[in-house]
Amino acid sequence: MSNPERFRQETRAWLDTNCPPEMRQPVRSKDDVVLGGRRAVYKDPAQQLWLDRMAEKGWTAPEWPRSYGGGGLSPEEAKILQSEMGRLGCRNPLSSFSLSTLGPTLLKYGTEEQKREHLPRMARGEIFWCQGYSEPGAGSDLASLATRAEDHGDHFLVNGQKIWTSDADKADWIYCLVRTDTSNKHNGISFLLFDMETPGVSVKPIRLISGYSPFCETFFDNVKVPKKNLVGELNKGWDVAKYLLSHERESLSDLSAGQLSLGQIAKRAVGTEADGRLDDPVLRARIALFEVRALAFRAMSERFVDELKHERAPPHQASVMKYLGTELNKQRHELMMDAEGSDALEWESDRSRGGANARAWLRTKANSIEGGTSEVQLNIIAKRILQLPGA
Amino acid sequence: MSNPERFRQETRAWLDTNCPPEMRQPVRSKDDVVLGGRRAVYKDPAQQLWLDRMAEKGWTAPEWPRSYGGGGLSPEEAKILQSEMGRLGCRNPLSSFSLSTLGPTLLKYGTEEQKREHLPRMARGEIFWCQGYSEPGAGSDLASLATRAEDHGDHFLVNGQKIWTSDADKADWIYCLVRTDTSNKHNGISFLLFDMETPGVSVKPIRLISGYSPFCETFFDNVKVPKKNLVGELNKGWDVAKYLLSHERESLSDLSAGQLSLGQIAKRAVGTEADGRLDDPVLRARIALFEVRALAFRAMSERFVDELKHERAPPHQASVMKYLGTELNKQRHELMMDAEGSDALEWESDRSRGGANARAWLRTKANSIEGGTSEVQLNIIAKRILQLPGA
Amino acid sequence: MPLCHTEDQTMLADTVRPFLAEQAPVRHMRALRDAGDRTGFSPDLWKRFAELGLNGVLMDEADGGLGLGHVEAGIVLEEIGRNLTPSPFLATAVGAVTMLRGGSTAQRQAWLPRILAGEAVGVLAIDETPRHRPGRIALRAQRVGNGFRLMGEKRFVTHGHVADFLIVAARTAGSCEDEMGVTLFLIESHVANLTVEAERLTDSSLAARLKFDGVEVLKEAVVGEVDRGFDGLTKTLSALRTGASAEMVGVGSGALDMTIGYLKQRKQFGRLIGSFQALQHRAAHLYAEMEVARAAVLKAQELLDCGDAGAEQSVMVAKAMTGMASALAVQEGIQMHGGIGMTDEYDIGFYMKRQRVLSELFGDADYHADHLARLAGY
Amino acid sequence: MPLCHTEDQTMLADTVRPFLAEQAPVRHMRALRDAGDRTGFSPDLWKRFAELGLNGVLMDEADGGLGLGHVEAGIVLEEIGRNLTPSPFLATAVGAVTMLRGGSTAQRQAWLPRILAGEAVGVLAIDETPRHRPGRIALRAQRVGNGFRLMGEKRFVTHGHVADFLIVAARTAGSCEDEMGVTLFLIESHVANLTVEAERLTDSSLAARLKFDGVEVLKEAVVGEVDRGFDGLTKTLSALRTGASAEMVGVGSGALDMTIGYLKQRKQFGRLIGSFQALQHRAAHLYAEMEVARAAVLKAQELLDCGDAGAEQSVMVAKAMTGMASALAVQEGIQMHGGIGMTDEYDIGFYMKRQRVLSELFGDADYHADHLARLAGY
Repeated sequence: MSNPERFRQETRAWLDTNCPPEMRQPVRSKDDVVLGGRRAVYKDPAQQLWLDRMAEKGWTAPEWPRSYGGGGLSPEEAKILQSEMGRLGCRNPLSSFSLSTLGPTLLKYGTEEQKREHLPRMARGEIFWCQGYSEPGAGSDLASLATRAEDHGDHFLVNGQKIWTSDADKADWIYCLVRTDTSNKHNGISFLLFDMETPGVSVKPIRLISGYSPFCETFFDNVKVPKKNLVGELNKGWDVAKYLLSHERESLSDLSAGQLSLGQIAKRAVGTEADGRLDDPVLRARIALFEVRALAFRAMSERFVDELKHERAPPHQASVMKYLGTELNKQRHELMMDAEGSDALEWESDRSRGGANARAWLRTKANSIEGGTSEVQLNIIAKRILQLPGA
Repeated sequence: MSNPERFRQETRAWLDTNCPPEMRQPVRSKDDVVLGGRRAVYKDPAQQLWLDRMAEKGWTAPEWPRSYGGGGLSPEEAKILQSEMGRLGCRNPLSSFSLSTLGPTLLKYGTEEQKREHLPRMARGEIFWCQGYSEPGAGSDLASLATRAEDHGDHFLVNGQKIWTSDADKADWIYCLVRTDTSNKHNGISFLLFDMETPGVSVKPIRLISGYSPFCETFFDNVKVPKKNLVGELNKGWDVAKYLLSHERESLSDLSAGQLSLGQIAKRAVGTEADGRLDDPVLRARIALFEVRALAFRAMSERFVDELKHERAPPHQASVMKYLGTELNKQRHELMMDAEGSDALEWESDRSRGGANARAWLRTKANSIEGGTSEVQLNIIAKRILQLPGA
Repeated sequence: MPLCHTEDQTMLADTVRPFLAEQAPVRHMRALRDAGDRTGFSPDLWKRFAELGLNGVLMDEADGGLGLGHVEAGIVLEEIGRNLTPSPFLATAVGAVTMLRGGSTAQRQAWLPRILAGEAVGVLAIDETPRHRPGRIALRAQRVGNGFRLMGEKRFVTHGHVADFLIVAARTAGSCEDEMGVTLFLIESHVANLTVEAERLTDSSLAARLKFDGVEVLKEAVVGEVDRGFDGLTKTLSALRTGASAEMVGVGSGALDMTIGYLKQRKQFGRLIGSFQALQHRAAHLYAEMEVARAAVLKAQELLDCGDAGAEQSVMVAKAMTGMASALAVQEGIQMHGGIGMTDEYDIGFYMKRQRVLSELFGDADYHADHLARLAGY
Repeated sequence: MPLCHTEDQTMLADTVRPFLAEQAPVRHMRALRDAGDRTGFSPDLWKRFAELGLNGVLMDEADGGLGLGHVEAGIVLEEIGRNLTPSPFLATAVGAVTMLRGGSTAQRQAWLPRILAGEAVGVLAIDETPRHRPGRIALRAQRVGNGFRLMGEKRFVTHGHVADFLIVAARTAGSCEDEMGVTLFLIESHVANLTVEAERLTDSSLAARLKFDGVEVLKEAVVGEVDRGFDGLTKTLSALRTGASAEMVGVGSGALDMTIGYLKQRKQFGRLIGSFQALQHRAAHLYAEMEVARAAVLKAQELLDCGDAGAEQSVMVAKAMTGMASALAVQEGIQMHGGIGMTDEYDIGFYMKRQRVLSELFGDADYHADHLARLAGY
């Protein structure tokens, strides 16, 4: 980095000039978040303008090389960019999960051709990706994966079924684990990319207890996937998948950070005692003890980011973060429901924004299941970090 | 039962005439409790008088047959006796663990000779018994028991070592598990009784973290035990031991019942807020939530007694009681220590009665270990009650 | 009275259990929901309850009821809970019937036979804020001529939108936190100036928000005495809390049973997941918690039934304990089911939703724990 | 400042860790206890701390110190905690040294060199009741002639019976709960009318009860300004709480490590108990909790070191979180050790005893959680 102060000033000036005023408002509802993709719908033209401008600078993926659509920034510069965006209140131009999961994975395992094909489009928000890992009856147990990809010379022929494919009904491409060798549990799995419009792909949304359908069942019926779409080595897809999962854990662990004080939210809902304190002493105490944990976890998240940056994160620490972050987020929403009382039980009323609180609460129950259950994380901590013996 | 009302009146009259006034005072310190045994020391002659009178009526073991030194009462009469003793504030004349554990076991498994030899002496408090189950390295795992008893014609020759023998240094007799067949894990264990004064028995107290030494290591070096002291069948001692353990669990589960409100204790220690409430809102809330559990558990203890009385207790329910009762008692003492603050940390001062609170707190940590650990109880619940599959 | 079911009670359970399992299992609730039902229960089923005499479980025999107690009502409610059966049983056969014990002969004659026949639904309207605070009644009833005029709001009135009559706690004197000055009114639902808004709740049940914009009633509408309704309110709340606790025991047990069943059938990493010791211990702990809750409820029922002075305390213990234990049951239920438990297709999520509504109803664990602490003087 | 140790800090840890593990492992503490020691620490060891320069870790280089911060002091304290080393380091090198930052030149010149040399022990006397309530100072200091006369009591003053000087929070104006009116006095221990009673605590450390029965001091004894001592008290408490938290991280980690070691070595039912999944998950959860606590402490140390306005809040989070996490560590430690953990012969019990004393010292988790709630306005 040549001169951080100069970079900061230039960045600030550029942001101030280029970030539309609408994009400096806090995010208020779901459609304020830009997810990108072929079928992207923009609530406000300023969203598209802001995304285009940022993508042009490569700042939707600040640390990627410029040749792949990134900004080519150093970690320090990226941090400055982030803090300046925070200072000006700029919205995130593109909230794409694949930017922080598939992106780094392709940078590490992808061929040059794959990087040039996929990364720039990802950075511009042109392609919305979904993940095809889980299968019915397999859950967290990827070793019993059954979706087959047969070698047909220049292409694989994929047959099988995935479940819990996030937003598969909105996605343009999928990255997908398939079995290419049935004689070997872990080593027979490969990592493929393909277009969801390929003939033979069909999708059925799964309705969740929250009433939403963020996940789908996805079916593959003789889907032809060109061989060039294999990421990493044949039969070594498990390594690629693990690398991607560790990035996913990092993103999921941060669910509870940066939110309003639960105590303040509760006070607004419950009211106050004569001395001005939250008028439900037992709930108040439970919130106070929760907040200790939440604030301590926030410190741990900061530490984790710094450790990653300095390459000093202990191995498997992402499992610790994922476990704690998701369990805390579940508790947080339990407490929130407790605080809001019968108001939060309404499911359809406008007053409750269509049951937003209750639906969000139910949604959190998946946190400790998706991306590796809490039980899987505890197994990893026990076996890999604490080195406890196998059964 | 001929006439409960008449029995009640007679009992009341008898107690009123025979219970010395000193024995109607609440128990204040350890030496107010009569444990019995050859070397019994009575703080007050009234203790001995009261014990003798009650033993003569058979009322130290009200439901045992009169021929074995019991009172021959029906369960209903025994309940009336108990309630009348409670009404008059009569102390328990004899607090002997063996009355409620070894006693019922001998009634079920003992020979006529064994019953006539041991039960009346037990009921009169003449013999203080200890239990020789655990061994070093075996813990809750009785199957790996190593103390050997070899068949020498008219007697067994016992060699080995026991640990966690409660009060072995004060005990007169021991009931003891020994291995009589090394080829078989569970079926090679037998249940023996012998006098602790038999040559070859030696005892070493174990100092605990509480500073007390309620347990000992006990060594057997060529101890001769007459064959007539075998309880139950040879090699079937495991059944006898399990029967006794289930009675032990019942007694241990009741640790937290019938005590003062923790909130009141805490309020005395911490002081009050302006509105008269315990001046530590978070502790207060934790106590309130604990008290909900403690009061609910008290209801469960009552129910368990009633179920036993009507022979409707589900199998293995004693494990549920033991698990919950001991965990609650540990929590109770943690909260008590929290409430008493630095006062409760003093270890020797008169003011702290020699660190009574802290020592009691540390003592509770053994509750969930002795008599089968909490983990063992959870295994039993999972496997036997819930019928979950083995590994 | 021993703390275990008598033979008669066991027989009642043996009748009610198959009745509800057959007539109104979870798919009955699901079908109502999927059909967009706006009644909140099946009137047919309510009739069948009546035919079995269940609606009169708490009514005196002189009134045509079974003359039984809260233990028996709880047996019905546990099965309602286990099957997530939508029913006005708690609100009407427990709540309204208990309240009508203090009602006038006219009130009793008007409503008890209709409840008994499964032809009427009556509900209590208590809550005015999102949290249950029955110690603060602000809805005003002003004396006007020969009666009263009611102004104010009530909410979280389950089945309130289809009720034939409402019993409303209102303030006739004193200020918001006073016990004295609370009066209970029995009001037919179709009076003028009353707006009833039905809200769908998370568990797909319906609860009403009521707006009293000058509702006029005669003095004959008063249940018990003017200004002295707090006691009757408290007694009825005890009955309702005990009933809700019994229903939560059913919800928790249902979730537990379903989860244990799943652990015995689902394989992962080549093993039945129920053979994993970590899950076994959690399941065992949960079982123990549910047993404590069940015992606490039985204790409360028996103390209520024999009119014991300690009943109110026991009821609060029961409501708080079942709230905590059944919350654990549904949370562990979802987690142990993994992804499938998150789908609407699978029933375990319904248990979580119902649990939360029941836990909030008539005060949650925090409310009751704090109240118990106050009663115990700390 | 990144939230991870710098190279210098890692080097310091690499020095301190073997030093304490060799010079003062748990058996050092056990030996002092078994010998009935009444000093509360080894003066020899205190000298060796001085030789390594550790006593000056928080002193400015101008005063002969190392000019380092709370991160570095915490590195020392974590090892003290891990080895259960009896030491006046926290009270003196953290507490008294922080307090003396606001002291007069004379006070600093009198005491800093002696602390640096390992020749003096200085401690704060704050608590007056069994629970930590620094917001309520009642011990009175009345103006008398050219000085003050102190009347009242202090307790839970660790090392107070062997301290060369005491810093006492006293009330010179206002009433018990006022911040204004608190004055700090530096008092040599051998003054007239001061009674010092040493009490053995559960962890075998010694703490003093002090009785001020008309102790007379000159106005030069005041640290900082009269009536305005509350700020200095709060700052020093923040330093002490952070230090106690770091020590608790050491205690909890020590217990965790010992327990993990035991799980890997002890067999039951023919298997290493560490292979039982239920214990594995509990150990993993405990590890995660200790990691959160460790991060919270590091955050508090760094904010203190850079004088951040959010430091006080972070310190409370650290003290509360380490209190909860290390309590879990020692409780799980004892339970997983089974019977052997209950014996005095085995070290794990010492961890439980020390944890409780540290957890209570300068306010427990309940105190800090409530205080944080007040700060956050709820």
